[in-house]
Amino acid sequence: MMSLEPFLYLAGFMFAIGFAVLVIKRNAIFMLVGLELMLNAVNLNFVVFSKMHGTVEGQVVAVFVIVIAACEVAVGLAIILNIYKHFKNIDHHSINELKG
Amino acid sequence: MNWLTILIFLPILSALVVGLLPTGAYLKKINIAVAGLQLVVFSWMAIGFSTDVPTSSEYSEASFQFVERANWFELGLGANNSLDVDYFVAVDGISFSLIGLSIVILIIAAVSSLSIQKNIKGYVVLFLLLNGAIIGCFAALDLFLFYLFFEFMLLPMYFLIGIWGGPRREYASIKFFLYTLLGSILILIVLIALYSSSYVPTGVEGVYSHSLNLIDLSKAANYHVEGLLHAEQSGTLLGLTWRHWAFVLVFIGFGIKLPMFPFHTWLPDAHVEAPTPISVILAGILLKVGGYGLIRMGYMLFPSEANDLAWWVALMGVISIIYGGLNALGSNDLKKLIAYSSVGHMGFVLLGLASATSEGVLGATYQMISHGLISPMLFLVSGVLYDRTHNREINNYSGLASKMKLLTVAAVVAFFASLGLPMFSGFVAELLTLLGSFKSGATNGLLPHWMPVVATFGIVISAAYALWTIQRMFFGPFSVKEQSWSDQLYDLTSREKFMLFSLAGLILFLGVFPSFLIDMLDQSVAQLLILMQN
Amino acid sequence: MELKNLLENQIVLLKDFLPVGVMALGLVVLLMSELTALKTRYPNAFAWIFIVFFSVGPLFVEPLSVLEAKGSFNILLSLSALVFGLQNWSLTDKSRQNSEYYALVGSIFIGAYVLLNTSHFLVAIIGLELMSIPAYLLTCWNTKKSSYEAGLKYFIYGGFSTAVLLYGVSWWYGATGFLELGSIEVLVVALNQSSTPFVLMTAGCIVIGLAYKIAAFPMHFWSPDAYQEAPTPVVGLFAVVPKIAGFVFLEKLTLVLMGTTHWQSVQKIYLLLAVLSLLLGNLAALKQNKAKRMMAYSSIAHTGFMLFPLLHASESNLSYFHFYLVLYAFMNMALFLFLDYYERKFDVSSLVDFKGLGSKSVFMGVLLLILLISLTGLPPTGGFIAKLLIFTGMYEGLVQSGDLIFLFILILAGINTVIALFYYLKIPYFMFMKKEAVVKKINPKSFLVVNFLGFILVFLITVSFFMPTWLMGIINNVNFVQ
Amino acid sequence: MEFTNFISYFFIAIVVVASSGIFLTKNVLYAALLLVFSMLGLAGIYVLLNAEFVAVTQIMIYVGGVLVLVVFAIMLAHNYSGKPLVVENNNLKLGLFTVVLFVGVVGYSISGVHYAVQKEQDGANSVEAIGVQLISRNLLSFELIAVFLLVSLVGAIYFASKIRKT
Repeated sequence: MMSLEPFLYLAGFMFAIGFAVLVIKRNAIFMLVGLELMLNAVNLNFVVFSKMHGTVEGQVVAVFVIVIAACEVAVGLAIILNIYKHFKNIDHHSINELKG
Repeated sequence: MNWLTILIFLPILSALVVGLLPTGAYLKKINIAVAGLQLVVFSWMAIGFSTDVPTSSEYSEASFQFVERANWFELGLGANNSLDVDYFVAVDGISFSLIGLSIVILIIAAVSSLSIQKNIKGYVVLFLLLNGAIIGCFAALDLFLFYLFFEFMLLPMYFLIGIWGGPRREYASIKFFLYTLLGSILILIVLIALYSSSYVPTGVEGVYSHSLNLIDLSKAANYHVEGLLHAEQSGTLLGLTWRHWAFVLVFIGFGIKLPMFPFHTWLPDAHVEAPTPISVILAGILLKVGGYGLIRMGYMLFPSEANDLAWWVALMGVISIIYGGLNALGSNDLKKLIAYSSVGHMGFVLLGLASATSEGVLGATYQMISHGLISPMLFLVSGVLYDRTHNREINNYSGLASKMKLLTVAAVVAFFASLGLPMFSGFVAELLTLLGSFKSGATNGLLPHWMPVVATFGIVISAAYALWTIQRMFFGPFSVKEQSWSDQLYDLTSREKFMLFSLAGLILFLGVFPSFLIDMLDQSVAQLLILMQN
Repeated sequence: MELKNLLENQIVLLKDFLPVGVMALGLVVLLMSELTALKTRYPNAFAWIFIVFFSVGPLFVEPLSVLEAKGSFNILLSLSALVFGLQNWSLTDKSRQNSEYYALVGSIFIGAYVLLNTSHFLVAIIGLELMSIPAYLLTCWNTKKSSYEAGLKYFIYGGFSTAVLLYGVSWWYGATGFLELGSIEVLVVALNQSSTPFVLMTAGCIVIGLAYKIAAFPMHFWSPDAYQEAPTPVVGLFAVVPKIAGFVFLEKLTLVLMGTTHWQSVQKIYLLLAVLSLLLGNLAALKQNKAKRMMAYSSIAHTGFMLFPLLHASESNLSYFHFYLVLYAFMNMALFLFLDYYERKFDVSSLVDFKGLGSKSVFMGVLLLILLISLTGLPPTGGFIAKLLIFTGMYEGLVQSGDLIFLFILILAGINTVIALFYYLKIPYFMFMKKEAVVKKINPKSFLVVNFLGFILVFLITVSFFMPTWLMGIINNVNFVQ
Repeated sequence: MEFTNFISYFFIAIVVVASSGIFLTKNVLYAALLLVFSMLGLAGIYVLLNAEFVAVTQIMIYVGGVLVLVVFAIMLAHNYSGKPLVVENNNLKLGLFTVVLFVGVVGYSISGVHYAVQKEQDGANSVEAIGVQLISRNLLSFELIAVFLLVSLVGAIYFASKIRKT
């Protein structure tokens, strides 16, 4: 079995990509995709550490995180679709009625 | 129940009662009645007040009279310490005479308030709350209690200026509030340092409390060795020990209230915009709270640090004297002129305190009382004119003496008192202060000789603006800017006569018989000096 | 593995689930009763159900062995639920007579309860999510264009911070092998073996993730929008419930981190968060013209203030921190109660709308004034004692550690009090000093319940100035953290 | 190189390529499809790490549920706006900088880590272990996540019904 380090770097990379997508893409669905990437990076970390410590606790957390991510997507999409209805647009920069 | 407690809570309880009563002009009479009742109580106390309390090497409860002390709360801090706060009120000569001054001024202001027409109930409630806070502030010997009353004065004052004031009242009231709050935050920081450093035995073996009791705090033995404010604490910041810093913060904090250059800028605004009765209170009492606080928290708790920094204190005083005088000379608004003259006169308080001689400190306290009577009188004079014409520009008036004889008499008395002519109380105060500061150069060497010399120039400047103003406004041929004013300019009403001439009487009385007040102050000043000269 | 034995053990432990169970049952009852005719017959039925389940639920303060911690901020949760329920009970607004509304709010309470009482990261994360998801949706509740915008922003920031928090927790798990904050000694040993940059990253991620719930500096952006757009009673909850829960969890985390050798560096994160929250909150509040938005920034500033004791988390400092937290909760509950009152009665939304309202309802005006004085931290209100204690804590930090950073904080906090006064004064300024000829009066019925509640809360705040000992006594006698 | 190692690097490559694709593409639909690939790649990695249960959950919930939802949303959104769902990658450089910086920070932080416990798992039957965990130590979390699901669904449905009403 290979060392676990590359997986940790992969997780870091995914997290960074997710963060970058969140920052630069001006579309709410894109942002959601970025969030998913970040959460998956977290999961990968948990699974790797679960392997490393020889406990299943990390895997349990990973399962819970998947459920949380699914709920977030469901709720997020409900909001995003309402935004679409009102703004005809989900470009995050054109949604700027609130200021200050 | 102690008489002092009655003095403090009578107005506060009346404020609650007035809050429940229906509004109406009669409330203003209740206001006067409350202050009158306080005067009666005060007179009763004055009869029992002993003028020769023996001095000792340290402050103790015996240095004070009318002591009332009750446990308020003990807030547990840390393992076996607690913050011990008492309801502790008592007076010595200095605070007793200031309470007397306050009550007199409050009566005058309450009478002057009869002309208030807008939202009478709110006005009277706030006035009464202010009244209670002022007396409480002078009577409190526990710093927590003192700070409570000190802060509590702000809010009624803010609304009194902000609702019943002149055209720029909102700006003035917020400026007043922010400046004073800034000062009180500095004081709060020192307060925290004081109680955290203090380590007072509670009587139970091994249990100590953090105290805010002024008497405890004035004793070096009551500080914890590791506390920053312990006398032998070696730590320094920018070359000054922590105790020095504490004095600096207290000095600036109360200096804002005093007001001292360069923190005086709130004063002209607040004075100009406040309604006349509030200007009277502001000039007559609130500025003295600054001086009183400096004596109590600065000189009583940090006497040797105060002496180390005496040169700076006196310098600020001298600058205030000259700066205030010059600004007054340049003002065209009568109220602004009086406000700046207050800056100048309060500078003498700093000079006198810094000298650390019995004459100087006595002069400083005498100056507080004397100025507390003179500047309200000046404000009343300007208030009379403002009532008639709604204008305070000095240049708009000339030769008022021909139309308003009694007002002219009052104004001349007030301005002469202000410039420190013999026979008036200001003379005694400023003479004592200058004597003290000259003597200081010769004896303890705290102040260089040029300081009293420069301060004397301040008196010359105040003579200049006072005489010039009288000459411009009251003498010469009669003329006013608007023709319609000349009909409105009637002479003093009986109410105004009462206010102005009772003040004039008091000023003359204190000028002619200074020993009356000096007897009252003497022992307390001596007690303070014992600390300062150690 | 004997599954049967395991299950039998669990049945013994099930009594610990009682509070959560009661509240979850409340959720179900709320949702089920939507299907019955209850709503048409008794318009306020949902509020009653809510009060019964959610203000009673958290009071089962049996030590929870599974949660491995006991706390008594639960009483605050219960009080907050009571205030919320009564506040909504007194309304006849159609959009509030809705079981989903109460169910979502109920979920916030369950989440807060769990977060407050746990020291297990997984439970804490689920608790956080139980609070966050309903919060996003409640922000959109008014179904206006702008409220959806606020909801979306809240959602994006929330999702981001959840991910960051989880990332931090995953590293924590990696380094220590534990997901509990239970045994400090073991964790400290494990963390001491790691390098400082690693601990900094881990702690930084977790703290920033929590900062979102307590609305501290880098994660505060959502709060002004959400406060402005969410229904006001709900804003009252946002300001109180998640903040208490988040702060208590942060405190548990701090107690572990404090023991490590990396604390000097980790402390800087706290310092940065605290100072920037304080400054940014106060300075941004200065230029606001909407009441709720201003209060959002003010609550960010309060967060900064409350982070200071955690910089030097000695025993006495923590009790000052609890004192401030309790008073903060009282003050904000009352504050949004009042804002709701003014909003409904006089249609107030921006500060200018307060013009002349002081003379329209003197009683409420004076109460609000006292409240604002307390928020500024001036005597004679409890806010002063709270602020005094925080200042004292900073002073103790200065004396005990000799670190001049505490002096800097002390001065900064002092200056900020003055700045805060400036904007808090705006409301009484408009209320009492400005005159408005016509006041729009949309709801002539005055809520006696709200008035009474407001009075009680302000009374408590004032009493805690004159008798701080009772509150401090309660706080010191109850073991908040483990 | 061992076979499992090869497989590992293969999956890692899939995930890296797919997620870089998400970063680079301008089309939302492509992004969603690329997300499927990276999820599948991750599932493969989970299997290699003896986390079969997580892998199955990953495929069932993410690929089977979440992504269907996302694709539906994309289509609905397209329906509302009438514009193709393409965004400008106006700040690609900033994004790249962020990625490099972040990976650098993470790499720097984890380079000197000493883990407290390090022992090899026997690898057998993690599904059963997870099951036992879920009804013993993590029972509370398990119950809570049920409440959480209930609340999210109620909320999502409530707001979804608001969309339909116009």
